Amino acid sequence: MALRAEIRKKLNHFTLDVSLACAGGRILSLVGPSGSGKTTILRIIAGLDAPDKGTITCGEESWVNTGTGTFLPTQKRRLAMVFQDFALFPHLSVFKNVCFAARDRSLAETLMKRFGIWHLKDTRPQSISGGERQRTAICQALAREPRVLLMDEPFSALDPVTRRKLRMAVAEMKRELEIPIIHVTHDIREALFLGDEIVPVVSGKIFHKWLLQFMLTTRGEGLCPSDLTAREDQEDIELEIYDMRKEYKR
Amino acid sequence: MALRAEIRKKLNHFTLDVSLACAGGRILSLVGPSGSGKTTILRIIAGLDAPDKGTITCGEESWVNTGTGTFLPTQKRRLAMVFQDFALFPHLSVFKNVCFAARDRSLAETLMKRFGIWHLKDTRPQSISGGERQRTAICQALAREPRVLLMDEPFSALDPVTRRKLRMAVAEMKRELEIPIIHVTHDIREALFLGDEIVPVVSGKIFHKWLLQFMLTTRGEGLCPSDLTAREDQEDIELEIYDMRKEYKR
Amino acid sequence: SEEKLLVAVAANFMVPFAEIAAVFEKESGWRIEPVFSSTGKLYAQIINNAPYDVFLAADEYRPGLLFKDGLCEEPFVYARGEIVLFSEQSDFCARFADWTEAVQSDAVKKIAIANPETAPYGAAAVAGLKDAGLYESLQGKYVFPQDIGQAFQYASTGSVQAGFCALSSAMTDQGKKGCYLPVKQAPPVIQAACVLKRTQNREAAQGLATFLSTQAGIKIKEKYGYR
Amino acid sequence: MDTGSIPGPLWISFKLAAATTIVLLAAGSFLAYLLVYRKVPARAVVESLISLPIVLPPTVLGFYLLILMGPKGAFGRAWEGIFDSSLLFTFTGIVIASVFSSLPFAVQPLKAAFAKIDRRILENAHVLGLSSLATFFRVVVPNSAAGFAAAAILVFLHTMGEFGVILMVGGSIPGETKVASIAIFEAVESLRYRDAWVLSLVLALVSFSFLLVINALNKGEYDGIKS
Amino acid sequence: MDTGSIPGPLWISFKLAAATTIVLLAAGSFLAYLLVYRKVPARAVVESLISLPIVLPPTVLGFYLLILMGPKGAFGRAWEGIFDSSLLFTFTGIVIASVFSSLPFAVQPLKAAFAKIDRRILENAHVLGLSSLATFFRVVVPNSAAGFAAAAILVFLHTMGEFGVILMVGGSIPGETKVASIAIFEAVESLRYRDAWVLSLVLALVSFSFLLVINALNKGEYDGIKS
Ligand SMILES: Nc1ncnc2c1ncn2[C@@H]1O[C@H](COP(=O)(O)OP(=O)(O)OP(=O)(O)O)[C@@H](O)[C@H]1O
Ligand SMILES: Nc1ncnc2c1ncn2[C@@H]1O[C@H](COP(=O)(O)OP(=O)(O)OP(=O)(O)O)[C@@H](O)[C@H]1O
Ligand SMILES: [Mg+2]
Ligand SMILES: [Mg+2]
Repeated sequence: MALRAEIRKKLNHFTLDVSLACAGGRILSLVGPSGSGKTTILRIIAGLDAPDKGTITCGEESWVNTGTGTFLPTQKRRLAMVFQDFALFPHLSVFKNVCFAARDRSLAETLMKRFGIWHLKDTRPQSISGGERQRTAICQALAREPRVLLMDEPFSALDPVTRRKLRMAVAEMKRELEIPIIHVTHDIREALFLGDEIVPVVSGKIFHKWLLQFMLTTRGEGLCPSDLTAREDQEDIELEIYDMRKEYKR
Repeated sequence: MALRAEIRKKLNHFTLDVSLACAGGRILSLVGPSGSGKTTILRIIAGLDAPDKGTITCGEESWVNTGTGTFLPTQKRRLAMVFQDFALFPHLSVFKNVCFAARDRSLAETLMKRFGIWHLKDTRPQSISGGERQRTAICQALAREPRVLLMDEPFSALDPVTRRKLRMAVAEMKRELEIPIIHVTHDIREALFLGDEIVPVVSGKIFHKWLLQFMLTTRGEGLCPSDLTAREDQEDIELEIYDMRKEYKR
Repeated sequence: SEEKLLVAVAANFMVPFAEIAAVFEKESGWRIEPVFSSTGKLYAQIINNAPYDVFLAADEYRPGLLFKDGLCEEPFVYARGEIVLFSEQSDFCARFADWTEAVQSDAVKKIAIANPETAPYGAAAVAGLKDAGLYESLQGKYVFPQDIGQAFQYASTGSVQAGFCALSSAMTDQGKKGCYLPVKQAPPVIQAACVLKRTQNREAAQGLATFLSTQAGIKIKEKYGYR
Repeated sequence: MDTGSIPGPLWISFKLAAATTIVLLAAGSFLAYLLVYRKVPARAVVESLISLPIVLPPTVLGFYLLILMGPKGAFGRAWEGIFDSSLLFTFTGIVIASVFSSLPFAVQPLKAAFAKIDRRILENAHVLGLSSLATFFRVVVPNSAAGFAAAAILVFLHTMGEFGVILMVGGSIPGETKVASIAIFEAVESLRYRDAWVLSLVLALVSFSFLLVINALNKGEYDGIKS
Repeated sequence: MDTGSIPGPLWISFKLAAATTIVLLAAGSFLAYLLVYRKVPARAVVESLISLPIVLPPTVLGFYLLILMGPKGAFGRAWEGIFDSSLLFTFTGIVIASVFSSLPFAVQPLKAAFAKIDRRILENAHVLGLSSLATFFRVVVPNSAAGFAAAAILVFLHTMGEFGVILMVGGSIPGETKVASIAIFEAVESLRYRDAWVLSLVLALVSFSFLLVINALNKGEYDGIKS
């Protein structure tokens, strides 16, 4: 069951215009500079925003088609989303937050234990730390057993050790779940490790060169496996990325 | 003018017990696992939480002294804080948010241009991206011209390129401002680059070994300049960190 | 149905009616449930099928209207009220020869008159003032409480120096703390009552109507300043 | 006759206020929901209609309700057609009148509360598959505790104190529609000031205990700020 | 006396409602601020005192205010001592009475609004050096627009419709304290039902325009949810 999206929408300072596809059991990682439209893409797929023009399909099901006027409401898309500024329910304990849309409470418990927040189960989200809140949001989304999973910088508030653990957990789940996962990140290593495909978005367009520029700027930080300076054609860059991924995945 | 804090406070699952000092013109970087008490330390220094026991002084001025019952209200500490979940004023435009506590509007403008959010000046914070919001929060704090600057994961929502730019900007400002800066981060490279001192906090205590463990776990990601496996004594680790810093600072 | 009569009573007749009802209950064995309100409101309720048996109004006009519409039996007069000028200062009355001198005095800054639009007692007071040729010249002194009960509240709390009140109010314990001057120029307020056609206890209702003019009834009414 | 006795009227007042509060928290939150979250055609007109009851003097509103709910009014005729009984001068009648006259006291605070709920948690609820109805009950309501408390306090206390509308539509029938506020009114009218004081005190105490209950329920609210 | 003419009473009603609304938005937000953000000793008692005005029937509250503001009342005496003029039967007097009787309609919605403001933006304001007062004006007030709108609507409209208290304290003096609601009441009482309709319609129109103004002001609110 694959998710396909072709979207065009006018934003404040540019027009978003992308075309994505992500098959079941695969992870698509969106990367790109701040304000380039990554969150907006997820929101449109989730049905929280409407595109000006475009189609979104999930398997056989049409979610959005501006041509025919189709717009499946968010509630019926059976997806889950980890918001960038995680929106937990302030009136519920952490455990009740995770169970909020879960069919299976034992799954909620398993997830919370795996993500190291089980000891907080009776606490309200206002009195836990930023990273704990983020893990709660991830558990909440996974506990829902969605058909499509969207994650907007899901590990940004976590220390590298915890992040690493969670990254592993998600990679494992990917295989079990067999659903399309779209994931936004600023951590290129995370994209390399998790993403089956990496899509750089710049000013609303898919722009493969950005990754190259990025590699160049951050070379000093031990990220670049080889010198990418001279080459600029897209295929080469993608090859390079492929190599990098192999290396980082160990 | 140095900031000194000795703090003890019972939290949900452990007791926070740390002693910190940061001189003017220097940056102290707090690192550590999620939920270890980093944010709480900043909140106590800011006067948003009260310690059970402890003293905080800024230069000659006593901010908190549980012995004598001194507690200088937040408003009078003339500090600025970048919150982890940045709390911008929803009723004001981005520019007005930055000017909120600025004596000098031209400083606000300069900062916004430097941080690449000037084009958003008339937008409300609800309709900008996560990273744009984070930059607004940093500008807001800097525009205040504080005597002490606290930053809680200030670059977490930014892409690596922007993050790098901002990191440079803060490093420059450090020299101009000559104020103590305390900074929480999960990005060890950021701590190495910005921090004059790196303080790892684990379960509420300062715990230098954590950095070592961290190095070990993330070795595969190109972070470790040399093998730290065998050594466990603190001095060695600090030496090692010193070396690392030299290397990463170029 | 139950052995009780629902009686709609104009609020100014509240105190004497309580006593009349008590005596009548003992004599007849019927229970009396009074509903006190303004005549206008009670009238509006009655034309909307209020389950009252007897209507004791504060004027002749409203029972007359009901009779014309065939909603009640022939109205009869059950009480005549009298207007007096009341003040809570007990030495007030001794200072003036009569009420006309009192109302013109500078010591009287405000005078309460029940709203002549809605209260028959107010209309009577205005008629008295006009008769004495004083109505226009005193314009600046008037305040208009909604009904005769509130006129007395104004006067008895000293909010106004004098008020045109019902004699019945002046004769209460509260009233006896002050004093009053009679207002001969004001016509008596004729209060009419009628038995409503929809009553299912016609005999008892008629009994109450009759009782109002018996010796016992008159004695109670006189005690409270009605004739 | 028992004009003086409290328990009866007080009990009816309490029942009336409780019934009105329950009905209005339900109906009010429904209306507030529509006004805040849905596109309502001619919103300003709808809002005005909802607010109308408080802009009319109580006795006048009572008068219009009397006509509307009476045997000649559309609503009264419909009711009689369905239930074969009159609505006026019954407890059910004053509950309905009371619901009308307190409507804005429920709708306005609830509207304000609903409008302030963080948009993001509503979006999260939708993403997690909740229908609008489920979102309302599982997210909006529990996050509007302060608004519900304000609405409950205003409606309950206003109903306890109201009497213009109730007197008109209910007719002050003892044991059925005679509420405590009418008893206080009668005590003041018939100069029993002491009784009025005592009754007022009792009403104040009821309001006090009601506030205690509401505050205790509302204390659970997570985001009350202590500074 | 010109009971029939509208413009005068309507203008007074409008002035009264506007004055009351302005005073109460200020005083109400101050009280609400204390109740939400400060430790108030005996909070429940203070809350009950604030809510008392609506639990008392208007005429009874009016009666107590009459005593309090009259020449023998503590407040009335103090006022006369300072300003050398009486408070009763003046426009200032009815504004004060009106402020008392509508107090809870301002305090409750504002309390609810204040309690819902995101704690984090208040903390940020403090960190940025704002005093509590500055935080209140620069952060709390602009983020409570819906609460202020609800308070303004309830207070303004309730004052337009109120007349029990105003009548008692103001004495219905034409051109000074005779408000529109008294004119409507008179029309109903004296069976001029047509006039009453017309007047009610005018009040409805005033309420309509007021709502339009408030909604226009409130539209600027950033966090209204459209779904
Ligand atoms: N609600 C909104 N209405 C209009 N424009 C918006 C809204 N939210 C964001 N934008 C604008 O759209 C652009 C893309 O925003 P988006 O949030 O999708 O960026 P992003 O790629 O997620 O950035 P970041 O990495 O900083 O989170 C930005 O220029 C932003 O200012
Ligand atoms: N308001 C609060 N009241 C009580 N306990 C709290 C509160 N906020 C956080 N805690 C607890 O205190 C501990 C430290 O929290 P803190 O927010 O300081 O962690 P942190 O180091 O900033 O973590 P992170 O990196 O995830 O942001 C955690 O166990 C958390 O559950
Ligand atoms: Mg984003
Ligand atoms: Mg933190």
